[in-house]
Amino acid sequence: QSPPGKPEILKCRSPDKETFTCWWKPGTDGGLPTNYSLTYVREGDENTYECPDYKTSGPNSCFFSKKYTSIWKIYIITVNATNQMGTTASEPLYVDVTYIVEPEPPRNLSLEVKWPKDRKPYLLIRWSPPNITDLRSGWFTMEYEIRLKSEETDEWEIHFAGQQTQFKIFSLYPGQKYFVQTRCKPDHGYWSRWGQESAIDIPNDFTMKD
Amino acid sequence: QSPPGKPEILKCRSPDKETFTCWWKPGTDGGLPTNYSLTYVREGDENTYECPDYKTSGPNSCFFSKKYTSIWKIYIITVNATNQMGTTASEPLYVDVTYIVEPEPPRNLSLEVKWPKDRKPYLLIRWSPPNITDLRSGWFTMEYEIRLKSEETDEWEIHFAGQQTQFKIFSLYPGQKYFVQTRCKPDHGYWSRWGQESAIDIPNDFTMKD
Amino acid sequence: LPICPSGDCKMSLQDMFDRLVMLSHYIHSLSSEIFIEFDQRYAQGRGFIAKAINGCHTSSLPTPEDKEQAQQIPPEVLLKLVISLLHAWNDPLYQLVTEVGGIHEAPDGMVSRAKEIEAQIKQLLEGIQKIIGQVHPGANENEIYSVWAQLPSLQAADEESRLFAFYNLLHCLRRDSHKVDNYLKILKCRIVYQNNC
Repeated sequence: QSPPGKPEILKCRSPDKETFTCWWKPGTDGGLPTNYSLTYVREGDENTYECPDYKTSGPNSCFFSKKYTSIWKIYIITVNATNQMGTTASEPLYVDVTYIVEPEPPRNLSLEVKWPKDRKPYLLIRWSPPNITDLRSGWFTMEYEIRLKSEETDEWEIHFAGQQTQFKIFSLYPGQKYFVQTRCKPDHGYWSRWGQESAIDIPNDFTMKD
Repeated sequence: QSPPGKPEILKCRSPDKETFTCWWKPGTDGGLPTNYSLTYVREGDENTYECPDYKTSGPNSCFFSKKYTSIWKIYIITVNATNQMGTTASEPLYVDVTYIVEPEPPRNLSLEVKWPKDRKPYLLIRWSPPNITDLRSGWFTMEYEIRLKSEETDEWEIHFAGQQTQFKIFSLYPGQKYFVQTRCKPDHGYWSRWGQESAIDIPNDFTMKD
Repeated sequence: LPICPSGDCKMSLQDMFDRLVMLSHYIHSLSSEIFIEFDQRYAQGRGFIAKAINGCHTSSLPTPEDKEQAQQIPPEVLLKLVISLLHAWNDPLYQLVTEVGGIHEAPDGMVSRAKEIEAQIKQLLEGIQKIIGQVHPGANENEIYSVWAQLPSLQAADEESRLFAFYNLLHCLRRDSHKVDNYLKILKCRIVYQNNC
């Protein structure tokens, strides 16, 4: 039997800079029942606080609701593992909520095959940004990626779309069903998960010559 | 012969949030030589003043230089038409320069196809803010939009570029000529008209695989 | 993630001003939306703008009215003016949210936006206090207060007076939130970028 192993804070993420969650990975338990607590100190504030909510985001996590989330203070977060033999603290993690945004994926994905006059058809993919405060005021930038694959293959084809909220795909297999997803990333933040999948059947005459 | 018809103030606009101009449309002249004057009262000041400069912005206009321009103040503006038979005043127009800002379009639009090592090629669009706008001090904050279309289509594709003065376009028709324009607006105000158009030929191998 | 090698974690002024300006921009956008919606639905043809002149409870605050004036005022004084402007809206915004239900068919969007503005102004104030603490530690605390005494007219029996009271309040909120947004953008360029934004 021994004191617990050193826990590790895996990551902290915020969907919209109004709340955030941290997750940790327990260390070894030293052969004894071990409890975990998350404590934090905020810049400019001497006090140490404990995690306000261990439940909302599931096991080994701490959820900071609006009430506990400030974009004006850096959080210094530590996870402590305690058993009968002692307590072991993780390395501290410094968190600035504005820099840990992992947004919700884009919304309103729409697919349309376009047939310009005498040109090759193409697939027009369009979407809307997720619902984030500052984005609506056009004040920070979001980048997007698209992935698509036909039902015949398992391999996704990924396209970087920069800041566009629409994208044209020219080369597709005619007569195939295609699945499309998009994801997004704020300029200093993390990629969202891939969003809702949409599907479209590419017509057989899709590669009409120029 | 009769007193002049009622003149009408068409609109007032400020290109830079530091000066502004109002334009009016004369009414009928009643068959007599008719003179026009513009008078205004400014919120917080009881006096009535006459237009400081009828020349700078052309016929039937009044230009308010910095010296005569305050923002967050309502101007009550009236145009008076006078001939021998009498004077007819327009309806008063209530104007706060804060909300009539419409800049000149962006300048120096440049287009360039870029071939980065590890990514697909893209079209880099760059521009400069309009000349007379002071963006350095923070008094004026500008946002931009781009539109482009290939010679084969009538439908413009519009992209919001936020405050950047460049934008990357990733999905374009290979082998096509594209026309590009940009416009701008203050953080809170009207869009400028679309600026000078530029064109570029997209190479045939533009959609090299990732 | 921002690294705090020395453990002395301090948010940079640039980071803080970037956030301030995002919030103030957003607050004004919301204020504009509420005003425009109210104006189109309830104020057309009633000549309210003529009556709204000199009608803002904050008009006594010595706020700059053009670029030169704004650039001549020392930053800490301009920051204090911004705080005075924001504090002047504590009570009116609270009453707006409370009383807006009294408007015939008040659109839901108005109430939710007013609440959002209230919440975002609190965020903004927190940020400004922090910046003042960093830029002008120990700056004296005296602040100019503007009294808002238009609650009775928000609750007036006759509809015309009540609608005008709302119009005037929203007109002034739009104006003052634009002032706050503009002043913070100037301060950002002055303090963080030495007037070279």
